[in-house]
Amino acid sequence: MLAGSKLMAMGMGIVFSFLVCLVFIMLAMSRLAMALQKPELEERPDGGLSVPQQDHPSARGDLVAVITAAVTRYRTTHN
Amino acid sequence: MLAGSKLMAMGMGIVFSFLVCLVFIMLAMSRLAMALQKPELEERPDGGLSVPQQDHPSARGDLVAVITAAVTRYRTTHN
Amino acid sequence: MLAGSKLMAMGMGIVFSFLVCLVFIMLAMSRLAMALQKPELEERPDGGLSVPQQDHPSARGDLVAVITAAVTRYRTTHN
Amino acid sequence: MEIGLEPLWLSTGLANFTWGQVLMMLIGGLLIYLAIVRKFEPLLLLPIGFGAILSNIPVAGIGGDTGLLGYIYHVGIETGVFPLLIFMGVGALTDFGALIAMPWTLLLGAAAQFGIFVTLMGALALNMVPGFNFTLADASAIAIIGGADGPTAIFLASRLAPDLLGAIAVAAYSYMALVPIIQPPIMRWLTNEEERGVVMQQLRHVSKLEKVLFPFAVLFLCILFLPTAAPLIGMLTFGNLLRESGVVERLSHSAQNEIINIVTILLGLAVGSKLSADKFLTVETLGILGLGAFAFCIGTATGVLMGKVMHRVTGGKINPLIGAAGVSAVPMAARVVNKVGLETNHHNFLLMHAMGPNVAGVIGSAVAAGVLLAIVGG
Amino acid sequence: MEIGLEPLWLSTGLANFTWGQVLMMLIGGLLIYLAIVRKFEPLLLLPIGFGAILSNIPVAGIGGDTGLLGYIYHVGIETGVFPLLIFMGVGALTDFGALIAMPWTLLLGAAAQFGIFVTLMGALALNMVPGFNFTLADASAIAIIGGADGPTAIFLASRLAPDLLGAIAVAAYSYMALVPIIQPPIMRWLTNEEERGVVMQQLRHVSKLEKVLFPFAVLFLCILFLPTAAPLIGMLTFGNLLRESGVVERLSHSAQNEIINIVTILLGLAVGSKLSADKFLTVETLGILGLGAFAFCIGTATGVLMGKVMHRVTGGKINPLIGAAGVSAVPMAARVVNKVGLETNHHNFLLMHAMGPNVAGVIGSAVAAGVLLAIVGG
Amino acid sequence: MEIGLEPLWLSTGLANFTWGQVLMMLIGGLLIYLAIVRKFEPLLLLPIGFGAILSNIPVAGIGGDTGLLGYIYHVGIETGVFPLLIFMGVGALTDFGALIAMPWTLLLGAAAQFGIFVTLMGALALNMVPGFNFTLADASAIAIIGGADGPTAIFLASRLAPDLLGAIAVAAYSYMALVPIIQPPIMRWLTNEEERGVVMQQLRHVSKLEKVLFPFAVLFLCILFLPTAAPLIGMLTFGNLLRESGVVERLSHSAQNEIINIVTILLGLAVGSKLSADKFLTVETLGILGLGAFAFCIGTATGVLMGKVMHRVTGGKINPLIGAAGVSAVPMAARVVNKVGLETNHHNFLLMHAMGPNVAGVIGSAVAAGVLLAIVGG
Ligand code: NA
Ligand code: NA
Ligand code: NA
Repeated sequence: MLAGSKLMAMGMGIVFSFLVCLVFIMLAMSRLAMALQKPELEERPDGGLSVPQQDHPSARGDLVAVITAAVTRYRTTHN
Repeated sequence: MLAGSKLMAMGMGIVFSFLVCLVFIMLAMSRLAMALQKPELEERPDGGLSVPQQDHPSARGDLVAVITAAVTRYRTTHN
Repeated sequence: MLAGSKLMAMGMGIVFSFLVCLVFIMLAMSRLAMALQKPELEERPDGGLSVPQQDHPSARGDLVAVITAAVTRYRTTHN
Repeated sequence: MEIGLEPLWLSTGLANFTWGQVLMMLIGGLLIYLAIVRKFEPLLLLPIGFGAILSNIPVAGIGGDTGLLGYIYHVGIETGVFPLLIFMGVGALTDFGALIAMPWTLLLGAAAQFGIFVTLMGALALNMVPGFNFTLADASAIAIIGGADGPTAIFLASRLAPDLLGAIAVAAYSYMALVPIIQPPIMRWLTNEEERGVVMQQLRHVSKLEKVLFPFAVLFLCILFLPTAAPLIGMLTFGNLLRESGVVERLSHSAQNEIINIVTILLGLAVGSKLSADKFLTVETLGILGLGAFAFCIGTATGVLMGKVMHRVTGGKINPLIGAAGVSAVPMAARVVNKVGLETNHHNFLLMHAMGPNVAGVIGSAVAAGVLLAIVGG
Repeated sequence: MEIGLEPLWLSTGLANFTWGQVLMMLIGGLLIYLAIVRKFEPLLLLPIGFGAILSNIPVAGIGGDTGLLGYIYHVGIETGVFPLLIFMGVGALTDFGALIAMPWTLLLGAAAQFGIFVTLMGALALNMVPGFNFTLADASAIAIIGGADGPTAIFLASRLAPDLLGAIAVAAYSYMALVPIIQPPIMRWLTNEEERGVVMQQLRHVSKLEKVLFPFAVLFLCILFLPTAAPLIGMLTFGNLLRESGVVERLSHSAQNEIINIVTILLGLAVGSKLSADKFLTVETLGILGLGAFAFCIGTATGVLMGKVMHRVTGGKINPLIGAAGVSAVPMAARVVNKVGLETNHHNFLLMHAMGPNVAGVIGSAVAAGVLLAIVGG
Repeated sequence: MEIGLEPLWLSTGLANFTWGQVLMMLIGGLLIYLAIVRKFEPLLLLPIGFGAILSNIPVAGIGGDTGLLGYIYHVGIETGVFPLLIFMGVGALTDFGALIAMPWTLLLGAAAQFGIFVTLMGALALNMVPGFNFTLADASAIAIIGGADGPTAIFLASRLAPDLLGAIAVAAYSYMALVPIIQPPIMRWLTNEEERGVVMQQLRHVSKLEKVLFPFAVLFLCILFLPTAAPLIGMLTFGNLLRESGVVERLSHSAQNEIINIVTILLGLAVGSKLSADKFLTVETLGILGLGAFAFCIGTATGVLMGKVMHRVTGGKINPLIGAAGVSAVPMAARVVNKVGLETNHHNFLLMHAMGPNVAGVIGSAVAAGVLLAIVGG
C-alpha cells in the first residue's frame, strides 16, 4: 500500500510532467511550423517555381556532409 | 483390411450420425429463430424504437451476473 | 586485388554470357510463340469453337501419362 | 576460397542435376500448364507447380531447411496454420443459406463421404501389390482426397503422412479440377431421364438470425462428439460467423481477401516444395493418383444413390443429381449438377439446390477428417 | 492402435468435458452475444469470444502449445508484436489535428490517467481481502484497464502478468464498450448546467507541417524521459507519420487496413485462448472486473474535474465535459461528450473539441504504461 | 524493486544516451527528411529512418533480440524471406513487354553491371588505406549497390555481410533516389548531340503468349547455369507469371499490393534496426557511401558506352542514352533517359525504349548477385 501510494504519486507526477512538457514542445513546434511556412508562402508567388531536381545536389551534399560529420564525431569520441 | 472395414463402418456411421444430428439441430434452430423473430416483428411496428443505449445497463448486468455465476459455480466445484 | 580482377573478369563474363544466351532464348521463344499462335489463328475462324470440357479428357490423360512415364523412368534409373 | 572455372562449373545446375529433379520440374511445368491453359484450379496448381520447380533446382536449396520454401513450409504447414486460415476464408466466403433451407441435403453430403472410406480400404488392399506399403495413417491421408476439399486434405496429410503431402495435394486439386469430366458419366449412368428431369421447388427464405445461429449449431455438435475435427470446423464456422454477424465487416473482408490470398500463395509454394523426386517419383504416387480418381467416382456414385433414396422417400421431390454435389469441390460440383440437369430440361436450373449438398460436403469431409484423426491419429 | 467404440467414445467432447470448460464456453458465447447483439466492440470481442470457445474444447488442444491459437499467441502476443502493430494502425488512423490546435487539452488526457493509478492502489488494497493476492506487477497490469486502450492493456499485461491477460483484455474491451453507460451520470453529477452549456470557439486551422512534426515531438519527449514507453509511442507515431507524411500512401493504407485487420483477427483469437477455466474462473477475475469499472469511473471523474479547473482558469472558455474524453476509448468517449453536451444545448457540438483530449488520452495511457514498465518491470 | 526517483532517473533516455545513439538518430531523422521533403525513395527510406531512431533509443531495446524490430529482423531478413517476397511483388508489378520486343537491350543491362564488379575491385583496393579491412564477402556485398536494386542488395548483404547491411541498404536506396542527379552529366559527357537525337522505331507488339513464356525462359537459364541466383530470379519470375498468366488475378493483386506493402513496412523498420552506432559510425561506412556513388557512375557509363557500340553496329538505330537505364533503378532511370532525350529533341520520347534495358538491369543485377554468391559464398 505504501509502495502503491508512492507509485501513484510518482506515476501521476511523471504523466503530468510529461504531458506538460509536450504542451510546451507542441506550442514551440507550432510556432516553428508557422515560421518555416511564412517565408515559403512569400517566396512562392513571385517565380518560386523551385525545380525539385535542382534541389538534389544540395541534398546529396547534406547526406554526405551529415554522415561524414557524424562519423568523424563518433570516431573522435571513441578512438 | 479387417481394420479397414471396421474403420469404414465406424467412420461412415459417425459421419452419418453426426450429420443426421446436425439436421435435427438445424430444424430446431430454424424453429427457434422463427420463434425469436416473430415477437420482434410484432413489437416493432407499434413504437418499438428500442434505444440501444438503454439496453446497455442490463447487458452490463448480464456480463457481471454471468461471470459471477460462472466463477461461483467453478469455485464450488473445485475448492 | 588479383582475386578481385579475376572475379571481375569472370563475373562480367558470366553476366554477359548469361544475358546473351537469354537473348537467343528469347528470340527462339518469340518465334515459337508466333508459330504456336498462327495455326490457332487460322483454325479458329472456321468452326474452331473448341469446347474446353472436351479438352479435359486428353489433359487428364496427359497428367497420368506424364507422371507414369516420370515414375517409370525414375525407377528404372534408381532401382 | 578458390576462384576459377572449375568450382564455378561445379556450382551450375548442369553439373548437379539428377534425373529425378528434371522429371519433377517437368511435372511442375505440367501443373502450371494445366493451371494456365486448362484452367485446372489455377489458384493452387500454379503456385504448387512453381514451387515444385523451385524446390528441385540443384544447389539452390530453396526447399531445404534454410531455403525460402522450406521455411514457409515449416512455419505454415507443419503447424497446420495455413490450411486452417484458408478454411476460415472458405467459411467467410460461403453462404450456407441453401443448406439451411434444406437441412436434409446434409445426408447427401454424408453419403458422398463414402468415397473416403472405400478408398481407405482400397489403399490398404493395395498393400497386397508388391511395392506398396501404406500404413493406416498413410491410407487415411490418401483417402481424404475423396473429400474433394483442398485445405482439409492438406491439413490431414500434414498430420498423418507428411511424406505423401505433395502427392496428396496434387491429386486432390487435380481431381477437383477434373470434376466436370469425372462426374457427368456416373451421374447419367445411375439416373434415368425422369429422375434427372425433376424440377425442385424454390428454396424458402432463410433469415439472418438462422444464418448467424448456423455456425454455432455445427460447432456445438463438433465440440460434443468430434473434438478432433474442431480445428477445421472451428475455423470454418468462425469465418462464417465473421461473414454473417454483420458487425465485423472489416474482418470478414480481410478473411475473404487479404488473408486467403496471401496464404494461398505461400501454401501453394510450400506444398510444391514437397514435390521432391525421392518422395514423389515412387510407385506409391501412382497408387495415390489411382485411388484419388477411384475416391471421386465412388463419392459421386454414393451421393447420387442417396439422392435416389431421397427421391423415393420424398415422393419425387428431390432430383437425385444434386447428390453428386455432395463430394464438395465447391462450387464446381454444383455447376456440373446444373449443367447435367439442363441437358434433360432446358429450363431446370438446379444450381441453388445443388449448393445445399455442396456445402454439406465441406462439413462432411471435415467431419470425416476428424473421425480419421480420432481413430488413426490417437 | 485399437479400433472400437470405447476409444472413440473416450475421444468425444462429452467424455472429457470439465465444468470449467463449459463455463468458459458460455462466457465466450456471452462475449459473442454482446458483440453481435449489443455491438460491444465487436471487432475484438467477437474473435476473443470465439477464441475462448475454441481453446476450451477438450481433446482438441487448439489453445495448447501445438494448437493454432497457442501458436498464434506465442508468435504474436508473447513477443508483443501484435499489440504494437495495432498501435501502428491506430496511429495511421488517427488525426491529431484537434489536439495540435488545443495542446492544453493534453492536461485532460493526463488527469484521466488518475484512474490507472488509483486502481493500482485499489488492487493492492484488495489483497487485504482473503483470496486476493496481486503482486505489484499484477496490480499494474490490472490498473492499465483504466487507460481505456485495448492494445496498451494487452501489451502491458503480456509483459507484466500474462496469466491475467485474458481477464484484463476482456475487462478493457467490455468497459470501453460500456463507456456510453458509465460516463454520462458521472459527467452530469460533477458539472452544472452552465458549465455543460459552454460553447467552445472553433478550432484553428492546423497546417500539414504541424501534423508532420507532431509525431516527432511526442517521440522526442518519450525518448528523453520515458524510453520504456518507446515501443508503444514509437509505433503510434510511426503509424501517424505514415499517414501525415503524404509520401507513402501505399504504406499508410496498408497500416490502416490490411495489417490492422489481419492482426485484429489473430490477436482476438489468441487473447481468447487465454480464457481458460483455471486462469479466468478465479476470484481474481471478479476483482479485475470490479477494479476495471472503478478505474473507468475515477478516470472519467478526474478528467471532468481537470476540465472544471481549466474552465475556471480560462475564464469559462473550456467546457468541462470534454475532460471525460481524456480516458481515450477513441472515438466513443468523444461521442458521449458530444451527446451529453447536446442535452443542455441542442446546437452545441463538442465532438471536435472532445477529440483533442480523446487522442491525448491515448498518449497519456501509453505514457502511464511506460511509467509502470519502468518502475515495476525493472 | 525499489521505488524512488533515483532508479527512475536511471531509466530515462537522458541518463543512458551515448553519443553514437544520438548521431544515429540524427541520421535516421535525415533519412526521413530526405524521404518526405526531397521524395528520396520514401517507401523505403521513411521506414528505414524511423527504424534507425527506434532502435537507437537507449533502455528500450527495440532493435534487440527480444525487441519488436530485432524480432522482425530475425524472422524476415536473416531468413531472406522479406527481400524475396518484395522481389515477387516487383515481378508482379513489372511488364517485361519492352524487353521482349527488343531482346538485344539485355546487353545494355549486362554492361551496366560493370559498375558492380569495378566497385568490388575498388573495395578491395580501399583495403590499402589504413582503417579499411573489407573481406571479399564484404566487398561483394558493397559492390551490389551498383546493381541499383534494393531487394537484391538487401538479400545479398544479409547473406554475405550482415554487419554492413544497414549501410549498404541506405546507400543503395539513397543513390537510387539520386539517379536524376548522378546520371545526366555522365550521359551528356559520353554522347554527342547526334547520338542523343536518334529517334527509335516504335516497339513491335508483344503477344500474351510471349509474356507468359518469358519468365520460364529466364528461369530456365538460371536453373541451368546459375542456380545460386535462383531464389531471386525464381521469385521474380514467379511474381511475373502470376501477373501474366491471367488466371490468378486475386494472387497477382495480392503480390502487387498487400504483400509488398506489408513487407515493405516491416523490411524498412528491420533494416533501420541495423543502423546502430557501432556498426554504422565507422570509416567503412564512408567507404561504402563513396564506393556506392562510384558504382552508379561506372554502371551508367558502361551502359551508355555499350549503347554507343550498339548504335554503331545497328547503323544508328539505337539511341545510346537508353544504355544508362541498364543500371535498373526502375522506373527512375528510364525517366531520366526520357528527360535527357527530350533536351535534344522535344518530340523524342524514349521512355518505352528505355524500359527494355531498365528491366534488363533488374535481371542483370540478380544474375550478378548469383555470381557473387556462387564464387564468394561457396
Ligand atoms: Na467433401
Ligand atoms: Na487512455
Ligand atoms: Na541492376
